[in-house]
Amino acid sequence: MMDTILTLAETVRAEKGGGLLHRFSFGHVGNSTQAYETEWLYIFIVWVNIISFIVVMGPMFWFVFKYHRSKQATNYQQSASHNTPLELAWSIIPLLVLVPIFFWGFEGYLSKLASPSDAEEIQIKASMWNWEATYRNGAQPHPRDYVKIMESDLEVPLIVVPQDRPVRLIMHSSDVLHSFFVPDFRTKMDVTPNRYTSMWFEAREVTLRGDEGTWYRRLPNGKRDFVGHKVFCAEYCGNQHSEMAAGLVVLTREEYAQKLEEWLNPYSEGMSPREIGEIAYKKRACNTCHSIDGQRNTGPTWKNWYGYEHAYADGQKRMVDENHLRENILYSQKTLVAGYPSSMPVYAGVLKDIEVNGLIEYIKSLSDRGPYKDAPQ
Amino acid sequence: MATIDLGKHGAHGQVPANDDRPYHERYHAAHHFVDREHEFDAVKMGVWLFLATEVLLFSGMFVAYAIFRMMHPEAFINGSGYLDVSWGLLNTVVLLLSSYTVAAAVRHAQTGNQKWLRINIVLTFLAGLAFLLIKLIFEYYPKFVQGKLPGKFFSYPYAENPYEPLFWGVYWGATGIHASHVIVGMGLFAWLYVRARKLHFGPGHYNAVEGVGLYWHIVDIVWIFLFPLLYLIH
Amino acid sequence: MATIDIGKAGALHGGHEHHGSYLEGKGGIWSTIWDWMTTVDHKKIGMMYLVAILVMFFFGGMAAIMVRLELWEPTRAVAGGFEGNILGHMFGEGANLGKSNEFYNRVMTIHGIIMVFLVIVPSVPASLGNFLLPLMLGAKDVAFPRLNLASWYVYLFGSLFAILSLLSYGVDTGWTFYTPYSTTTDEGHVRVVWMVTAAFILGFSSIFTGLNFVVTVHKLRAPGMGWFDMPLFVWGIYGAAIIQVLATPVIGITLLLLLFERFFHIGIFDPRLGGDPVLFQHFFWFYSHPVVYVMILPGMAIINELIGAGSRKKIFGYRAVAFSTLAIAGISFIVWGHHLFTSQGEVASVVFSALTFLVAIPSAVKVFNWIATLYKGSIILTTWMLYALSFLFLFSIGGLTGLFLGSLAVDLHLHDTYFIVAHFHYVMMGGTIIAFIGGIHYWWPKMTGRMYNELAGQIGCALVFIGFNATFFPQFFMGSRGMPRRYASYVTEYQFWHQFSTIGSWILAAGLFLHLFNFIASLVNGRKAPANPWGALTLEWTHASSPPIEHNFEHEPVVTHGPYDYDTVLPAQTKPGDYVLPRPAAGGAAHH
Amino acid sequence: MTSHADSHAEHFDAHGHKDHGHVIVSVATLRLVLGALLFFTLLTVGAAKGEQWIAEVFQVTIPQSINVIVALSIAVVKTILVVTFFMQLKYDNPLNTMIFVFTILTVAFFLGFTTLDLGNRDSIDRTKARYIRPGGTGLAGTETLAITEFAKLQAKRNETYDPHHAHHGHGQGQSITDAGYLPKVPRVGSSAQASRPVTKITLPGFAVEADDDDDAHGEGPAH
Repeated sequence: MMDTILTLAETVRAEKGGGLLHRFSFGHVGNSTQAYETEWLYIFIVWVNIISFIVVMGPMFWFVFKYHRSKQATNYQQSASHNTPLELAWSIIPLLVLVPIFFWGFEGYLSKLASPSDAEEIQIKASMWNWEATYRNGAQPHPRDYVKIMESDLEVPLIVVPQDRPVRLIMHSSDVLHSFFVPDFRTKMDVTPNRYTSMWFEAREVTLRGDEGTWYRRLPNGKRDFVGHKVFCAEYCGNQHSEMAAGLVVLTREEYAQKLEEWLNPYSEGMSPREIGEIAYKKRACNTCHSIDGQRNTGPTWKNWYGYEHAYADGQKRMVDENHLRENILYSQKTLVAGYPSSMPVYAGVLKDIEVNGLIEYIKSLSDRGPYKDAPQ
Repeated sequence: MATIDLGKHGAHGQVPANDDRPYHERYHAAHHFVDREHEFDAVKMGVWLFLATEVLLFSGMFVAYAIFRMMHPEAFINGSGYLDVSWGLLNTVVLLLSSYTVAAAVRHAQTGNQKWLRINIVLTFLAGLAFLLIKLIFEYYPKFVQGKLPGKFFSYPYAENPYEPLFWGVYWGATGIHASHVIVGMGLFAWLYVRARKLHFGPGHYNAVEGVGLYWHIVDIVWIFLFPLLYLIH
Repeated sequence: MATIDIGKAGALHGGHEHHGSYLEGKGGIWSTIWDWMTTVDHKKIGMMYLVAILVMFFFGGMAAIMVRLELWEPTRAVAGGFEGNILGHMFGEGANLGKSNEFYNRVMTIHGIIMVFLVIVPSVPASLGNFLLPLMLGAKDVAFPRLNLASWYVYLFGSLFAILSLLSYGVDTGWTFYTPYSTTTDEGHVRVVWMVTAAFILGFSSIFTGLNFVVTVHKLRAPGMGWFDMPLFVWGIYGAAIIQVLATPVIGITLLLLLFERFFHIGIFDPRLGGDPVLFQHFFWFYSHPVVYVMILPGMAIINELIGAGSRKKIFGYRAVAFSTLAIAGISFIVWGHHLFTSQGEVASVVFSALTFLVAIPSAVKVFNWIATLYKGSIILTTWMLYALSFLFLFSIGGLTGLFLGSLAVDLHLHDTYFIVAHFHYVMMGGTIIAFIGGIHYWWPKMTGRMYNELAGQIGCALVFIGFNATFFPQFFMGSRGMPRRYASYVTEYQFWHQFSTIGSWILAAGLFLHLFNFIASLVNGRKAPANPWGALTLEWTHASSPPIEHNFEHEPVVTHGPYDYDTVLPAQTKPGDYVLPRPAAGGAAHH
Repeated sequence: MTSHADSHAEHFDAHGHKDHGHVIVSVATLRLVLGALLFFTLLTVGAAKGEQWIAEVFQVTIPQSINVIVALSIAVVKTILVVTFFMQLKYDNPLNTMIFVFTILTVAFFLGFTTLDLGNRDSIDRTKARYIRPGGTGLAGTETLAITEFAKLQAKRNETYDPHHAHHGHGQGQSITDAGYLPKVPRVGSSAQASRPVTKITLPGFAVEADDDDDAHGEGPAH
């Protein structure tokens, strides 16, 4: 019995993925060194399930067919009401199957949690609804490299990691619970506000670029598909939970080092406030709640916000000017717009001054009553 | 079986109206029980199950206490320092005495001593009241004034530990839920008194006295644990 | 009670089989209503619960349909248009919700809360359990009838709060109320407070029912009925009742602390004040895991009766099934940590993972015993028997896929994905609700005194079975491919499976509606039911009329045979080759 | 759970007339119990004061656990007294005792497992500690990968520790390459609460042969 189980496990494990069942379950082989810990065990349990299911359902259908009352001489039957050896057998044999499954699960769990101490460390700060990565040189993903991984046009951060080198994420949340989930690496970990949690992975293959050197390729149905690894938030965190995504691509070490240098200073010398604002709009994840095209979202749209009168939750109407915008950005709870949830965090102490000024300029540029109304947008 | 009359609303028990014996001698049993003894046993088991739910309700507070004392031991030592052991001790003694009077009340109900049954019920009620008054006047009120309040409302200016609000959260939560149980208990004793006046209790008919008594003992036991855990940390 | 005349319909208790039925009106309409409102009769309370639960099931199901509809498109096109407009008109909070996910999040939460707290937890115990427990034990009522009525009113009162919350735009916390989101969302609104209060109140209803049943089983068994002479239905309800009594108070204190957190910010679950949100998860799942078994044990309990009566055979290994009920009830208290594999420390995770595998054994033992009961049986395929077989099929899938989730390494990948969603729907819906519907069919003649249309029932069962699998099986693949749960919008690659699933949900709904119409038709125009149409041997069939009289039995029953002694009782009353009980065709003689 | 144990006692007792639960406890017993309860109350206060006195006079630090254990033991004794005599479990149907015992057991599970998790958050269990080392990949390193693959990975990792290789990049990226991928040393504060939240998972110098978790603090990088 035990031998059979172990042989089956060995066979599944040696297959190295790519089988029909594997492709059906996962789509493709996971791109990290411990992903296979999950995959082979998953496939093994699938086999255990299929066999057990046949063992249980086969007799059921057979009995229903064989002992249907239309085939019986009487409408009652006498047969054994219990059989101790049989009952012991079907209590103990499942246990024999479960013990190795537990043990392998435990093993794989350790290898997913215990990161090498020389891993490349990336700080991840989760907030509603943004993943903010900080690299060791202080660089953060730059909005110009943001990607669209959902069908909507929402741009989400692109996290880059080096190839063939363990990467450890040190994660914390600034508000509620989140969970950093990379399906392609077959692992996830909750991100909590009161302690650092960590997860690690080691990507095996460099992400190949898609069409025309972008991170996208066209699907047969004409839709855009992101070629890198998708990062999801797996712990429900509110309104835009399903938009709290990020892209993750694996670069060669040289490219990686280069990218980090590039990202070091998001606002370069000589940028206009409006340009800074446009970058900050994405970098500070304003775009998850505020649209610029007039659509309603978690927060009000920024289109034609400046220079107009809006109704507020306290029943008053206010004209939006620079001072008002600044107050609303930094201390969002002071005045709330009618009809929207009060979920905007306080940005005082978070945003730099040039960013606040830039955002105000950017909002002004989106209004047809602003100074930019004639400029091409 | 013959003694059981299946009335329309039989569950209320059968009490013939034109009979001048005391209530507890006229009352037999609800229709789905065989006799009074059977009902007595079932009710007592029900009360014990209810006590189980009470214990588990309080267990939540004790788990919270254990976890946060483990996480922030200094905050708990600091916080406990502000509690006056003597008032806690006095309250413990008051509750223990009331436990005794309840046990005595059950005894007097069993022996049919109506006068002392009533006296013990009243004494227990007064003990509960004393507990609440001591708590309110000498513990809750000063702390309220000084701002030793839970969580966000904590405004005590001389706090030494950033997690002290959490201690007060546990303190107010645990003692507050306990105090609410004391209030409910006092209500029950008032109800018992009214029924005792109507001679509802007697030998073999003291379910209610015993049930309320058991509840009161559990409230007492909770305090037996709360007292050292909150007051005697150092 | 020398002979048990179970065969002849209507022969039981001479001519007054319907005389004094508990369903009989009391004079005028108003006095009848008053009588029902103040009744302490367990049968009437059970029926009122049944109606309320089915109404709630309808609302919860509607929410589910909307959830599936919303997921037809990867973006939120549907909600932004049609449903979003309805919502906008109802609440005026922005007529066009546009890109916002508010609608989806709220409907998803409503679906969860209604289905868990208002439907599945009370479903079997409070309705069928209430109706049947005293009948099966040979008692006149449950131990505390007034407490039973109180439980029903508490349930109504709790539902009222839930409805109030829904009417004020609902909550978006998810049914798990995880902090700190639940303590901060919708600040300044009372919706969350109302919803939490509703769940808190419903806990009392659950405790009252459980407490009542435990005492009833202990104290009110008929003379001659030992512990191992009880029908296994009673064992299942008893196991669930123990869990209800011991676990529900903990959700009480949890929700109370959550309310304190919202009102006073006492900080126990608030990380800003040194509290710990993971502690909330421990508190929550200490109740909510055992309560999973409050949901499934009564489902399993029903299956015992259906399989026994459907195959006319003793339940194989009665004692093993009974003890496995207790084992499940016991182990259910020490496995809650498997809901926290991604949030708790590794020490606890490993311990909980090991314990989780332990709970698989008694569940497996039950399934094996049921299959063995079919062996050499005399099987009829009535609607309820088809439901019992569906249960075995679906619950096996649900149980086996639990192995993935108990295994730590695999769970890190599957946690909070659609795999989980599929798994627990296979257990909760495929287990409890399927058993519940099967049970309603089985006891329908006893409860209402009417037969239902057998053919319609069987078609309904087939639709439900197909629809259910079509809805939830694709979700396993979505989950293993990484589709997280509670997503209002998703990446394009999952669209095919989502649409598959949505279509399945329509088939499922069609099946359920067919059942509803079938039941209504039965009430209006059904054939009168004999006392024992299925030829079963438990006391409610052999000793009570259909529907039972107000005090259940004319004479207190004396138990002379076991609940599944078909092989000894039936031969004593029949010559070889002679059918005392209707054959399948006649058994399904509900339609002409 | 309370089911089968009492099944023998009341197998046919469902409607029986066994006379339990009507024992009348004597006044003397009740007074004796009250006296004992008051005595234990004073004892627990005395013990707490005594501990403080000892600590001050002899200048010793008494661990928190002593305080908790003494206080709780006395509380448990008092509870047993109340439950046995005041609540009459001694004279009552054993079923009720069983309910109480199972309740306490449930509370114990609740408290025990929750503490097991939240009390062990900052410690690393030994099984895991063995794999936390430079170049460690947990169990995956030795078992799932083929030997050659493992060796290849191992070689690559060693590379990163070679200062010569660190400059092989494209010349720029000074700040990264200078760091040479050396593990950054996280500061772990001394006071448990000041440094919260802390994670000790990749403490450098968490040597393979480190036996005790707590010894691993504050040592320099392993290389």
